Amino acid sequence: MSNSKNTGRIKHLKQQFAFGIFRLFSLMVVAILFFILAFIIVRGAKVISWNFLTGMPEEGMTKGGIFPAIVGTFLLVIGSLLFTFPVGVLSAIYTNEYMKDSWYKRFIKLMTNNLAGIPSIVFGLFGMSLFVNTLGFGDSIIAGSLTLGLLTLPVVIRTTEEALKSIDNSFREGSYALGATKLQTIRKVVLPMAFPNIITGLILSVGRVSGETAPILFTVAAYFLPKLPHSIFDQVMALPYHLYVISTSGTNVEESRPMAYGTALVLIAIVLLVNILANALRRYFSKKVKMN
Amino acid sequence: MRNSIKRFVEKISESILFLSSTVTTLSVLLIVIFLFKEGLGIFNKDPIEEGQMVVINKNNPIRKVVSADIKNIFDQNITNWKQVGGKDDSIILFRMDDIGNYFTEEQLGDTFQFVPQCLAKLVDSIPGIIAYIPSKYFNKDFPARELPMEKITVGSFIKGKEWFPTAQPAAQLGVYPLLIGTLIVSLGAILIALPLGLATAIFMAEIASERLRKILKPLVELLAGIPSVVYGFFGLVVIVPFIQQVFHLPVGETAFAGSVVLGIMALPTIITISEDALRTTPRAMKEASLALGANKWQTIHRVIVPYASSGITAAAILGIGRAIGETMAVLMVTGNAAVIPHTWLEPVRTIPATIAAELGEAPHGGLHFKALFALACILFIITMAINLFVAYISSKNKMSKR
Amino acid sequence: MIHLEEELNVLKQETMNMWQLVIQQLQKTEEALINFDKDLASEVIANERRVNAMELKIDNDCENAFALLNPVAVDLRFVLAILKINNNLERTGDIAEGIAKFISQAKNPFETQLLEITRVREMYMHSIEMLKDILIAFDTENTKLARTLFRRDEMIDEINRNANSILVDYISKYPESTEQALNILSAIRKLERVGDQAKNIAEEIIFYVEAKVLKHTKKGLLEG
Amino acid sequence: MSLIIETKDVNLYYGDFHALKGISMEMQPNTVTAFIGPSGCGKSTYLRLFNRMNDLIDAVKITGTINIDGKNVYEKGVDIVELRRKVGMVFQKPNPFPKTIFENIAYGLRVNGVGDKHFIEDRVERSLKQAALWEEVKDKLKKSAFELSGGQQQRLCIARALAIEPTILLMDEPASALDPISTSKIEELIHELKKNYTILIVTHNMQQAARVSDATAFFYLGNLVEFGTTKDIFTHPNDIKTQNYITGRFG
Repeated sequence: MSNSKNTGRIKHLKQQFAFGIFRLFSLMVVAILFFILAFIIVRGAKVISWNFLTGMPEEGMTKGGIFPAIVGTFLLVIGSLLFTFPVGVLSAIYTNEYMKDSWYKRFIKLMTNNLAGIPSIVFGLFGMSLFVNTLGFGDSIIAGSLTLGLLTLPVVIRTTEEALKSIDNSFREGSYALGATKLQTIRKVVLPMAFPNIITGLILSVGRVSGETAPILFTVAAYFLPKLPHSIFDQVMALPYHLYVISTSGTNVEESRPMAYGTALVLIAIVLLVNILANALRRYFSKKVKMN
Repeated sequence: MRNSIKRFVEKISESILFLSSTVTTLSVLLIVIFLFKEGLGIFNKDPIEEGQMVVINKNNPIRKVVSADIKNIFDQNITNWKQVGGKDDSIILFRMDDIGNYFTEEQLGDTFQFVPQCLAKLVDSIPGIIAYIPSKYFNKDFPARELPMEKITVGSFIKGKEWFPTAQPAAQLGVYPLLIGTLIVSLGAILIALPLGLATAIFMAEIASERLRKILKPLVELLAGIPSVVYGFFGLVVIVPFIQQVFHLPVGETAFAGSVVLGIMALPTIITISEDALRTTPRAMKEASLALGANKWQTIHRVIVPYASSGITAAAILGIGRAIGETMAVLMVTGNAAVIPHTWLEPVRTIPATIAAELGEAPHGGLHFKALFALACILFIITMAINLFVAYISSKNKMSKR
Repeated sequence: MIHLEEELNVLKQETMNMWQLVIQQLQKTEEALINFDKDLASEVIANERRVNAMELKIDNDCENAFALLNPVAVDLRFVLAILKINNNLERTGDIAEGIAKFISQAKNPFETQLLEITRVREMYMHSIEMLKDILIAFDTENTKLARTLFRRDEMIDEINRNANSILVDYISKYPESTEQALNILSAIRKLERVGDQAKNIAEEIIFYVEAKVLKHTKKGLLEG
Repeated sequence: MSLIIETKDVNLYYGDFHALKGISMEMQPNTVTAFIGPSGCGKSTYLRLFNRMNDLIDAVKITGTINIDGKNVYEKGVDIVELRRKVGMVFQKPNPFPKTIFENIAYGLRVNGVGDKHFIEDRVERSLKQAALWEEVKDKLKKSAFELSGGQQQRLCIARALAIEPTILLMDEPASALDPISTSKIEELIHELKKNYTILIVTHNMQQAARVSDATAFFYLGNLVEFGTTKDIFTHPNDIKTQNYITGRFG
């Protein structure tokens, strides 16, 4: 009797111990996140000003603003999404709605997964040889956008596929049974239902595109270019590359530190914003569904 | 009529959709073609810049010298032909810059029109000479012998202990230190991230209340969303100085710093995938364990974790994959020394960081440029293998759980 | 009206039709007995085939109701009751046929005095009234009315009990009318059984409406 | 208006699996025919032949003929979209679209090219009345269909199917996801609809088959074991397998 009581206590102690460790580690993860955020926000907040956001870099990037980089990143995001979003969504529709389960479908899926797994620097190399050199775009917004677009293509495809898959087949059958064609079914039933999740995926890929550095290193990013681009064949500055440059190889690394903090803060702000927006959207739509 | 229009529209849209679906496959294909076309260009070539060559005296019996020895010869680490299997004769180095030491300007001519003759004379007269000259001077009558150099092979590329692509005259293209650097940083990252990530995943999936989980989940997503360059920057301004101080190092930019930063970056991947895997454990299985008198912890480590083990493995492997491919953060914190590290606290250089750092300076189409593409090929193969492996694990897993 | 109700209504209507027919049969035997109308008696015998056909039809419909309608609770008791009532009615029909048979075989008209003293007509009246009342009770699900049946049955029993000694007297007075007397006695016996059938039907009605089983109990018969 | 339906020697294969084995039967206009049998016996598969819903599944091979009013629906050149307009279908789980009640019913009309607003309004009202739902929803046609109860949703789906005026109505276990009250409402509806439509219904509930159908077909392992009037099947089946199944002595 006392023996079993003892085992019970040991059992309980073991659990307490294990759970304690799990709690501690989880807390650490959260602490790391908060530390990074707090560190950059606190240091960066001192730098952020209207002038910083809208001004040109000055004095070897130790003073002034990061306006061209913000504009550049914005253009790259728009450019890449213009390519990725239609191609990705259409591709996901085709594989999910049209293709029967075959080796070819599995092959395409495998290719999409592989594309997702390729390191971003490889995309950079590829973008440089295809868009910059072979197609002759030079270092330009279009080359950078297409490279970034390729990088996010699997993300968009996957989230769209997930969104489409989450729609119960009975809705499609219901539509077909009423004499709707495939296209009508997709347009009027499937896509409207998948829309919230597709948009959420799109927003998250905005976050990804705006933070990527490696793919734009050799395709678009300019080291120092205190003017705004005139065409899609111009080079631009971009926030992540700018941060890299001024924190490692600027004319004066120490003096441009505050600028780096500011840039990092802007980058983080974009990510935060994107996440909040995506979560809010998700919650809004799921609530709407529940209400229904 | 209406129906035939309907059908026509239907067909057209299907073709458009089909074309879109081929874009990923096409991209992968193009990536492979472009990478490997350039990357494979370095193999079976002399490790020497095009238009240049290394010549020796006609009578020098030496047959073949590996490129590492060439570098050592020109660095004057090897000074006697004996050391590379030749006669006992000291080595006389000659670079084009040295030509002034042997000939006067008059001898060379106003427009250097006499250079070829001078060179011929020089090479012919010094038996122990080794000369690095533009190959345009080397013709039928040139009284010297080209030093046959070992061509770059896949083996020498992988096993080569030195990465010095700009070395003159023979580029040192050994990936080994980079490979080791990549692996050591990634392995370290996963050693840091796996326990933390797995613990967090278990905590989120099994221990935390639903409310707490709803707070943690977006936080983890946020961690995943932070750009790598920000992590790199954070590593540079916080972790690197910290490591330098704690371990009393001359520089803080070390493999360890890279591991820490990459570990943090790999956390969201590991947490999300393992948590998903843990959550797939059927409720009935958990309840069965609890009903038999197991407590929560016993249920977790005897039922849930084993059930999710393949998912957790996939998480770990994908985490490694991410770490191996990560560029910017590593580039910023590891110090980028292309030497084989002996401890964690030394600077290293990884493959992606090498590409990022050197591509800007490598002349287009040159040996160095191509070598960087070859690095990208290696990276591509590694990540492809990891992806296929993970796909294999999860497909096997799906089968067995059906 | 739901489908099940429709089907059960049909069943009820069929049963009531049969019921009417059985009452008519009985009435016709009375008339034939009094007026010594052999044609009418043969008509009753011929009509018995119709009664039997109706019984089979109702039986079959009940089977279908069980198989296809899945009746439960009151509906189930209803179909069960119909099944038994159907049986009781068929027996009543048989009784009418039996009476008609000996009328058609009789050689002479029945003596008025004999009919008078044995109170056969009174018995007819009671049993037919019982069948009619119980039909109303069935149609309107009136269990109160159904319960009044039991008192009437006692009156029939009383006539039946007295009939023996009356007929013994009669036979000793008029030995030549022995056959007639015995025929009357068997008619009385048969009519007494009509009372029993009616009583059984009343029990079934109470069972289906109130879900109370009255069979084999003396208690509660007169309740309500 | 209704048509005779007949199938002759229909075989269906899912890859190597022989799911329907030489099914031949005939269904009369304005009747309800029920398909019963244990799970996986092929009854749903058979039902889905009539509006070619099986076409949506990969690796299906079909032989034999399925005639609706003398025309084989599996012939080349048959307009599947047109066929599906003529052969309505109601599914196991109520599957209204995430649209308003009105739009759910208008959907079938719109995809079939009807644009006339008044026509659509009339048809919506008529279908809802036919499906015995009008009284319950007439004040909330602009509300989401998801606000309805399960039983109401299923009747909405029936109304949706009726709106495009099919002649045949396929019902695949239409009440299996519903509570008993809703189930009996659906069953009553079937009795009503029989007057205007030919109905084929798959059900795993034998009592339901008994209650609603005029003819019953018993399927087992892809075979049509017995087909006859519901009365006969449920009172004196000819095949011992049928008897064992309907009496619950199966296996």
